[in-house]
Amino acid sequence: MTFYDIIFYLFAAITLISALFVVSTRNIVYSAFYLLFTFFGVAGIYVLLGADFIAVVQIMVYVGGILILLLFGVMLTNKITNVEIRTGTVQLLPAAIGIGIFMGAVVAVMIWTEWKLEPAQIPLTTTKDIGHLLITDYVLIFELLGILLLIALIGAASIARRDQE
Amino acid sequence: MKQYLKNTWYGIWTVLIGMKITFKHLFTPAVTIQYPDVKVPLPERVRNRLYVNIDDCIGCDQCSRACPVNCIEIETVKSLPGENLGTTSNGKKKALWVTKFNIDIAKCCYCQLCVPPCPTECIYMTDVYEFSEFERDNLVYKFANLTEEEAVEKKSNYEKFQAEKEASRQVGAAASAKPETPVKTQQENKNE
Amino acid sequence: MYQFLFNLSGSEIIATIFTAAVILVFILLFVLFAVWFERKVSAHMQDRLGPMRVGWHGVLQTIADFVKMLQKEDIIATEADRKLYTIAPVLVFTGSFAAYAAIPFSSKLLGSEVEVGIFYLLAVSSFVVAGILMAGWSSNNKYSLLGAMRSAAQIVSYEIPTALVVLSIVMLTGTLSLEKISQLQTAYFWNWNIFGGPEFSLAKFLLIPFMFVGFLIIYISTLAEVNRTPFDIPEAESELVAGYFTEYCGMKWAMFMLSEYANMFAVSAIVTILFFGGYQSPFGYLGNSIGAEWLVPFEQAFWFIAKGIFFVFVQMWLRWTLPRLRVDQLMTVCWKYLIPYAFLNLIIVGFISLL
Amino acid sequence: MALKTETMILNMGPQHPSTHGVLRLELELDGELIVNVKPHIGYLHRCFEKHAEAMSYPQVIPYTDRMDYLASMYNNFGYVIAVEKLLGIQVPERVEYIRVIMGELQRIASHLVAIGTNGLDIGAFTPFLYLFRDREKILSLFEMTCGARLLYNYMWVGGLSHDIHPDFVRLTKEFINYFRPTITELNNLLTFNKIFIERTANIGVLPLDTAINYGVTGPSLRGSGLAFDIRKEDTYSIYDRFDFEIPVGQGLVGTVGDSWDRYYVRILEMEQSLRIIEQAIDQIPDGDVKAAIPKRIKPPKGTVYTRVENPRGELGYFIISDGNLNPFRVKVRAPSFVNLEVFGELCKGHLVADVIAILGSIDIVLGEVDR
Repeated sequence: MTFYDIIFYLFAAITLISALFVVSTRNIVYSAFYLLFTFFGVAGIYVLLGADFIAVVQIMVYVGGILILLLFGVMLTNKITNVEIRTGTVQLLPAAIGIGIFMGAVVAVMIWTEWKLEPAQIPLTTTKDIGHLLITDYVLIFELLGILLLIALIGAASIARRDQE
Repeated sequence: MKQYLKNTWYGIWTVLIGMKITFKHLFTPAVTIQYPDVKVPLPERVRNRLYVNIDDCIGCDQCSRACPVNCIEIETVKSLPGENLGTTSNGKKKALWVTKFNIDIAKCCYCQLCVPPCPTECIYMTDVYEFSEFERDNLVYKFANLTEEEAVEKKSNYEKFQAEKEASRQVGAAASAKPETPVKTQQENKNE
Repeated sequence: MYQFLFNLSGSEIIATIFTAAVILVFILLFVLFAVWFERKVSAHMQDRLGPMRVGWHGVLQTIADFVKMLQKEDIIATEADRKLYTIAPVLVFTGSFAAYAAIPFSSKLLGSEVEVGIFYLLAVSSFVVAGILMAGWSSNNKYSLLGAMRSAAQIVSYEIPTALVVLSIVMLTGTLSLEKISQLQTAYFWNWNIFGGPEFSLAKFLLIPFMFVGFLIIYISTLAEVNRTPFDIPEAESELVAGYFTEYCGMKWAMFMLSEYANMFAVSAIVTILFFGGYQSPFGYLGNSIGAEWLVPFEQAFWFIAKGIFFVFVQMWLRWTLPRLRVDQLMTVCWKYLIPYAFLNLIIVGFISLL
Repeated sequence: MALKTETMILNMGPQHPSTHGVLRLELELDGELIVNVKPHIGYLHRCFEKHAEAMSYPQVIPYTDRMDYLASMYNNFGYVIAVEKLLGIQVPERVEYIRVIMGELQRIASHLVAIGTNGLDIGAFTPFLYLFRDREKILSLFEMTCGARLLYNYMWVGGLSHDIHPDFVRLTKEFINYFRPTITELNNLLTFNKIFIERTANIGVLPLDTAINYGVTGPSLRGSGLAFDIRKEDTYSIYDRFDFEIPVGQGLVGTVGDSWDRYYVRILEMEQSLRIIEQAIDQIPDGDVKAAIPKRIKPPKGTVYTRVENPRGELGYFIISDGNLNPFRVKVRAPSFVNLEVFGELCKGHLVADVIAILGSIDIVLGEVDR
């Protein structure tokens, strides 16, 4: 077991445990904060896989953007003084069945897939390749996504705008 | 658009002007001082702790009456006819034993209203301003120079004298009752 | 440095821990210095003397304050959320500490050579935001919550102009690595990016004004990211008392201060690396000219820290000069002024660098 | 799209750093927008008016000091004028001149605090300390004259407690020469700073009719554009002998009557005060400052109302005398109290951060509001 293995298991543990808490904690604000650690753990695993760019993007977008937004929403709707929004458990049976099927599928895929085992070769840098691919092979999708995001932005702004009196 | 550029420019420019001023001040000597080590010279008229030169006090109670916060407490006993209390520095003859002259400096508002009425200029404000105490009682300054026993003695002397006079008056049964005396005792009672 | 320690000790774990420890010690020493420096700068700008008692001109004042802080009772308000309240200062400090991992203090003294360095720096600052939100919410205080909300909104928005300016530098240098960006601006000060970079051509001279604009934009927006005046709205003491750390005291409060000052240096370091040659000396190296090669990294570290402290000084200077903006004006400055200018700047720099 | 929202009540003060003392504001917020403001006062109530009934006339003067503790001289001024009117005595020329000089110096000192704290509320710490440095110089002049730096008890009924110090005239002239450039520096550092203008221009606009309806006086009223100054309108003492102007708000950078105008009127007033002092300082006649002080102040039965232009507005004293040593009733029209009434009106629709900018520009002193 090398140093990297230890770190890998550490990150994996952080991810799994905090993910578990995200769903099991009843306080929504706590869930949101556990999500932070989940994202962090995932980012750590990306780094270990040599995908440093993706790792940083993970932190920047998910932690810096989406999670903050989530927290904003949760905190502002939650009254500050003592009234806490809690999540409850509803529809236990259907949920259990659904999750059972899903888990089964995932495990089946894990077992029956023929995983290619290659000596790990961590690429030195990924940024340049990602950049090239984005503006050569995937340029159309990239642009479309950009436009989509722009539309979403404008839509959000127009909804959030104060009514003119 | 023009307004937009003007705003930008104005924003940067005024910030730079402000920075120039503060930078200039970085090298001007400080105006503050290291207080307990260095002290500001106080002007001569400064109004701080009250002081009473009790040797000059004639116990006239004027300062106490002028005080808006009643921080001066004076008690006097009339002297007996034979006693010589001495004179004040400006030549007034003393007629009262000052048995109690307390100033509660914690109450004092430093308005200096007590100073001008004093006929002998024996109460005045000094330039002492560091007189904090741990006990509030220590802020009550006792200026009377008679010891407690002496004060009690003077009081009993006077009462004895008064009683004797009363007795002699009753014995004599003369009509020469002085109306002044009861008034005085009344005032003394009030002061207590 | 990691490599050096690794060779020395032969153990990855020891090398890692030592590298981290050196950075931590640097942060602590810097904060001790910066707090004192801030107090002195503010005092002299206001015609005062500042701390004078502990040590020569009060140099040990911060240590005295630190000792005092250690002795303070650790008060947690009853209505506060204990868990988050305790984690928040740690998280905030983690965010600012993590940033130091990628900052190259000299060609040898750097925590980790992250290929996406500058990008990484921008990303870890979001931990600070999460920590601030945590602190604000868990304090269960309306002022703290308002402060935390403002702070989060502010940091998230000001990341955009920062990123745009960073992008223009990335376009110029073709790399995201802080180490490489520093390396490129070698030798003398006219090779710095603020003077158009090392390549001597027409583009270099065309770039100078735009680089200067870029520098202004990134300096202003990093100022906002570390909550300094005129952008200290989240902790504005005259309106929100102290914002998200109103309820904190003792060492937990000290953690916030530690993180604030550490952040100040971190953003100054970013500006230095991007525009002012990073660790490069402006006048060549003494070590090279006298033939003592080992001296060069130390010289570089000296220059880097000196430049960093200079920009920290400018931050303080601004703080003691300017009033603070209102929260909506803060957003106006960001969205209506900095972002358009940064965008325009980005496009122009892009075209010029294609020349 | 209408979302169901609730307003939030935020309690600001009485221990808030920028409510200028112990004012408590109850803010009703919609997000950060202010729906309603309720000022709660009375945390510093010391029963001045009732207390005055138990005091002899000269003993009230130290209590007037403590109302508007930033402009004690002017409080004395108003009170002694009222009592003198009641007594029907004429004070010597020299006293009048010294009173005017002291009053105007006090106006500068008070405006320095007002301007400084207004800047401080907005976050400018350095100008505040510069202004305090200059205020200390004025206080030193006062200290040299009467021995106190804050609560002077300097003006007495019929005269003054002390004559001016022999060095006073010279030092005052020196101060005037020193102070003029400082105003310019202040203007560069704070008044015309873009951020400061952004924070105060068009904020808390007080229309003239509202101001008049609420009875606002002083720089706050003049900021709204009306040149109403009791020194000119209802001259007292010897103000009619001096040549000075009444600055009014012109809306240089925003709307007439905004916070910036109220702030700027104060700066211009300081310059006018300097002009008055310059004119008066050379004309001080010789004489005795204690000549007219009566031994026992026992005014005849009657009532009197006098008003003076305090740095904060119209300071009025209404005194009823029943012929005794103590006044029967002393009623004070405190400008800060009246000006504070309009505060709620000004804040509506602004942000939380504006509340303190507006409060700073109205410049209240809680000692006077609560009395």
